[in-house]
Amino acid sequence: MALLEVSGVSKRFGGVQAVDGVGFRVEQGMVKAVIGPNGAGKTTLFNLVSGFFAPDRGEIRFAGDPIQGRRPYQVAQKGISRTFQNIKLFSGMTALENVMVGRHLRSRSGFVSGMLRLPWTRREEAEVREKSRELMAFLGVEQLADAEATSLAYGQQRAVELARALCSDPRMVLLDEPAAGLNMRETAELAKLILRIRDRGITVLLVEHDMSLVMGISDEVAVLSYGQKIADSDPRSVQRDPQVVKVYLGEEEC
Amino acid sequence: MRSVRLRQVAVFLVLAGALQLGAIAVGKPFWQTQLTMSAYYALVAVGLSLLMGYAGQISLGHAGFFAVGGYGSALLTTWDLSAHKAAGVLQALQAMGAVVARPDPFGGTVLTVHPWPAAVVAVLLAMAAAWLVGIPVLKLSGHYLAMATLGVGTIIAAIAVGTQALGAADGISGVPPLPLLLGVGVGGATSQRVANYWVAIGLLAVCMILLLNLVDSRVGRALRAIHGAEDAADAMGVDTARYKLHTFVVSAGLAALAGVFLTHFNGGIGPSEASIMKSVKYVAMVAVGGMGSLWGTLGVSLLLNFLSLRGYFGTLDDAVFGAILIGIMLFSPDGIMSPDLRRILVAGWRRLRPAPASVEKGASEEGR
Amino acid sequence: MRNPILPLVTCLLALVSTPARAADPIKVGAILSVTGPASFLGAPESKTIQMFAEDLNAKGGLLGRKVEVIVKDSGGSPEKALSFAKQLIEEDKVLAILGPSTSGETMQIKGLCEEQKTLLISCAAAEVIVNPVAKWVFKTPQKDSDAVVKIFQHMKSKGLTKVGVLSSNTGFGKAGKEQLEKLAPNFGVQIAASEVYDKAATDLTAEVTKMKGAGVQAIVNWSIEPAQALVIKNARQIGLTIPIYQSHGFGNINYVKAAGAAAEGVIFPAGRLLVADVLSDKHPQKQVLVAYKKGYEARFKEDVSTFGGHGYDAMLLLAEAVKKAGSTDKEKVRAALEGLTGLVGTAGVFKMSATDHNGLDVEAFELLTVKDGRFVTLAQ
Amino acid sequence: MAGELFFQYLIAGLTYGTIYAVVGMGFNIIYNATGIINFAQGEFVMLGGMTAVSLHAFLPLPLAIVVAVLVTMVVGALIEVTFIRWLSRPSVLRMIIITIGISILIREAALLLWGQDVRALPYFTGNEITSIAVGGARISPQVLWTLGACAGLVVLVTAFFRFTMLGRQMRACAANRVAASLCGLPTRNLITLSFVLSAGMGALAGCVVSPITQTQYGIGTGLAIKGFTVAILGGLGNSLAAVAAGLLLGIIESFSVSLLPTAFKDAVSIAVLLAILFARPSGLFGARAATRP
Repeated sequence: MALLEVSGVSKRFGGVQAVDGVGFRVEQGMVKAVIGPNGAGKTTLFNLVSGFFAPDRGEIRFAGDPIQGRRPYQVAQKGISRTFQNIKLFSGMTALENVMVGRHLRSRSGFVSGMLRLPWTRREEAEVREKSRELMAFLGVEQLADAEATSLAYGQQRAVELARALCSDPRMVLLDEPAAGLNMRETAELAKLILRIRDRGITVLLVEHDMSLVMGISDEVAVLSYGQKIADSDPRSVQRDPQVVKVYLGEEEC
Repeated sequence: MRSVRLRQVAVFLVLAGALQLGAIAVGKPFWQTQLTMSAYYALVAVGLSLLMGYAGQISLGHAGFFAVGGYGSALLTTWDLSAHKAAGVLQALQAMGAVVARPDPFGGTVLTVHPWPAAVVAVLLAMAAAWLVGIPVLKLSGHYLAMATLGVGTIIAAIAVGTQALGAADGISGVPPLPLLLGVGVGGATSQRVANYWVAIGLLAVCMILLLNLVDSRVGRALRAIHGAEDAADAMGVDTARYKLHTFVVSAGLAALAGVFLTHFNGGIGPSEASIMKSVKYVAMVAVGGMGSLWGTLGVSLLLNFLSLRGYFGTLDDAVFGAILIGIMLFSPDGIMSPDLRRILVAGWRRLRPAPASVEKGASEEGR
Repeated sequence: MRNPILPLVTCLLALVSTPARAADPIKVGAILSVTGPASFLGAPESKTIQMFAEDLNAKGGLLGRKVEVIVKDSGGSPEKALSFAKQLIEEDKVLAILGPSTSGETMQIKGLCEEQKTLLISCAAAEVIVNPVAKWVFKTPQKDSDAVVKIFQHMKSKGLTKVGVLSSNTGFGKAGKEQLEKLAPNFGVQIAASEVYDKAATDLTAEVTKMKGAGVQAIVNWSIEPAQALVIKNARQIGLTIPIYQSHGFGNINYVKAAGAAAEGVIFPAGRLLVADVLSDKHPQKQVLVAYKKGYEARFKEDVSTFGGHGYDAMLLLAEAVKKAGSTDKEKVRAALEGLTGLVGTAGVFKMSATDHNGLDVEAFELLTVKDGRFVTLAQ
Repeated sequence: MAGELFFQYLIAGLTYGTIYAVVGMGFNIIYNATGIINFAQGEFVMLGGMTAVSLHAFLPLPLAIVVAVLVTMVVGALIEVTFIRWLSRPSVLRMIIITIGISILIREAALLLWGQDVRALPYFTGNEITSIAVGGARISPQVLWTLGACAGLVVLVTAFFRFTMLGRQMRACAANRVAASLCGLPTRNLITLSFVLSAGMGALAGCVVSPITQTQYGIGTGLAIKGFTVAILGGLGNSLAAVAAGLLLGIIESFSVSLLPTAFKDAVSIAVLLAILFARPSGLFGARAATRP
């Protein structure tokens, strides 16, 4: 049974039919990519899955139970976490604190226990802090722990946001154009990193423009055009699919 | 991090002690009365600073929650129940000590609720009101939230002035002291002025410890995340609506707690405590103290309330308040705690004393 | 966590560095709402009290000592009044406190003055200030109940039985409303409608329409705030021609100017200050009233009002009590004040006693009306 | 309720409503151009009334009003230039606090200048007791002056923003200040102009309602709260909606008096309007600038 099943999902904004009857499946432990030209509905689809928008029609199931129309925090509770196209780190907090918020779902100290700093709360705090440092190390940015998150360099902020997303031990992570703004060397590093994330047993759903990244690491690739899915199979066959080539005419550099 | 917080509270307590001794040394032990009142008003401002500075939600109706706390305990501790003494439930309450007979100022005996259960009921009432009101209100944001909380404050103020049982325009007076241990009571008795001063400073210090802990805990981080980027916090699994609501309820609870203690200290409460201008003053003190700074808010509200209660500015009291408001907001938007204001103070101080020929150290902090 | 201690120190240091006060003249405290919503009460009271003190000092003060009046502006807020009362009693060790201007503030500090055994001579009108009698608490404005009696007597003589009551949401309004409801049956008067309006109202057409709907034969408008003029104007504008009675809180010519032509024929009980120059020469109050009226209007270039008169009477009572007691011992001055009789003040002739800490009776009132924009005594 | 009484309550409601509506419109003009909620708006109404009363001592009524409006406009410009012009990207809360400070300062200055006495302009036609019958109800002609003046203001303001060059520029500046300055529009002066316009409107309203409500140094705060209520509930930035919301608030208040004790007039009207706000968070008629940050 697939980890994520999207079936017949549609979303209209006023006159624009952003997503039109899209359906696809993501198996456990897979790296799945969703590609398509600008305005193809990739980010809208992303926001539908992560609960920022409720679909007009169609169903989204994660590990069997429906999540369409749920609030983002409920979707996160099911085990899906995400990054954002335009990085959304918490201003006024250090990088480490940002990542620790990612651990929110895996900790439970509330208002009263937070105020009283009960023994178990202190132990939980230490554990959250330790886990966050470990993830920042995993992404190679642990030396930025105490820096103001929003004043870090662009690439560093991306890494911190990714660490934050991973910090809730999700079953699946949604990456919204992670390679945007990165040069060739950084993209290659990112590819290795995504594979290492998958090796930790986390399923990856990727929205991306950068073909070199997508084709290199994806198990399956779905292609969207004007809100409709026009292809969905392994990278090799997708590249040769005549419809995909037509949509991407002239852009594809094999 | 924990030691830093305790050190700060310890320094605050030492400062409070120094201030008290200084006042007595200068022959002005009476300042403690105004300082005690200012400490309770500071408690409201600090609670509001949590809501505005950390959860980023504005409230123009906080004097209303102060009044719910104050009026709640005032009504329960002055309402003479002896008329229906026979009622079974009353006997039960009396047996439990929740209802007590006590002499009233004019020689008769009155059967009223004991101040402590009254205080608990009043604070819970205010928190319940905040909960009920918070649910629909906190869906709004920005100006609409300001308006909704202003509306709630207006309704509470209208009820306070309009209800005969709450003493209409005269408010409620003759409120007995809140008994603490070893005979000390939160009340106007001049013999207990020192004790009352330390009760107020103690209550403020305890609440500061709790709030500082909260701000540095999981919940605190979630609140700052909501303030920083609400939808990102949502995606991280933070139920933003519930956290904003809980913070609103906690800050309303603190305001009501201050209302209860100050009403006992003053021996009464008037409808002016629920007025909109009072709410506006609390908001201003939080802004002037620095939105995210509990200590800044505490310092500013202690000072401004003290000076206003001492009547130093006479008929210009409001004008001075308005001027301070504009001055701080224009020249130091992050309030008195902002790095650039401190840089000016440090620079000024360094210029005063003959500075050794050391090279000016570049200030490393970035402004928020 | 940025280090917060530096600004906290600067704040607290600012508190300690204020000057101390000299202490040889007789110190008298005064808590008045010189600004704020009740400034029309506090401002004239404050000016009058300071004028009285200066004249007194010019004539050698009291028992050979200068009188120093410390005026604190409470802005009408009870918590400030309480804070100032504590300062005046404990720090400045005042002989007595004059004011506050509003009933709400007086009720807040009444307990403190009792406990601290300090004379409180309030300029607020509510009956509940001196009823039940508190040992150290007195008040100079006339009794609400006497004003109500004066109005109901006149109503009875005109056969008016169905009455509407409008009162402001202040201590003054509340006290009057209570007395009206308590004494109405004694005069066969039935209160058909009773409404409390906001002291800062900008228009009261709806309220007077409600009175019109209740079919009342007369309206009693119990208020001391400027908004009372709106009731008179709005009533006439919606075509109500029934008689309108005001309270002794109408005793300020500005309210007549505000109500303009609508004020013609309004009836209200008041002290004789407003008709001082018309009083017959042999009237006991004539000399005091004319002197105060001339002195105040020459000095402050504004019309005199009965509210300022309450301040005058407070200083007068205190001065006479100190002279009679021959000392500034609190207990002696209090006893002397309680024994004062036949003292001519602006509100009437004071006759204090152990059971009556106001000392004025129905005689203190005269029914006045408005004719061509001026106060005149109502021909009975 | 008899027909005549109903009509009387209705007219009373309209009188309150127009006063609130004009203050609400003042809020919107400045909000539209700057995104600032100007809590000193009530003070402009007070300044207009007080200045007109002082000038009326030696000027005929119409001239006194015109000069009073001009004086208040100058005050509006001075406030914008001294306090607001040089602020870079002020936050919402910071602006609310600054305007609250300004309103307190103006009020205290008025107290020092004019004292605490109540003053009022004479009625434009007739005097305090002249009343005319309108559909069974009797009202003071001043009410018609108020309704007329407010209607005139609404028409003038709408026409100004829609048809004049300056009006279009101000709308552009409100929609996107950066884009407007890129097109060469003098955004700084346009913002000052918005304060001047709003001050002038408030002052004119202050003069027209002065005979009805009487003017005292402290009436600004109460009016500002009502104006803020009306601006929000109509939908921020939407001036016509503010007028409708103002009339609605006035009518609810007036009829609430006929059913419930007057003491709770404010509580009832706010409760009703909060209920509407919770149902439609963007205000009764939808905020024009829903995306305003």
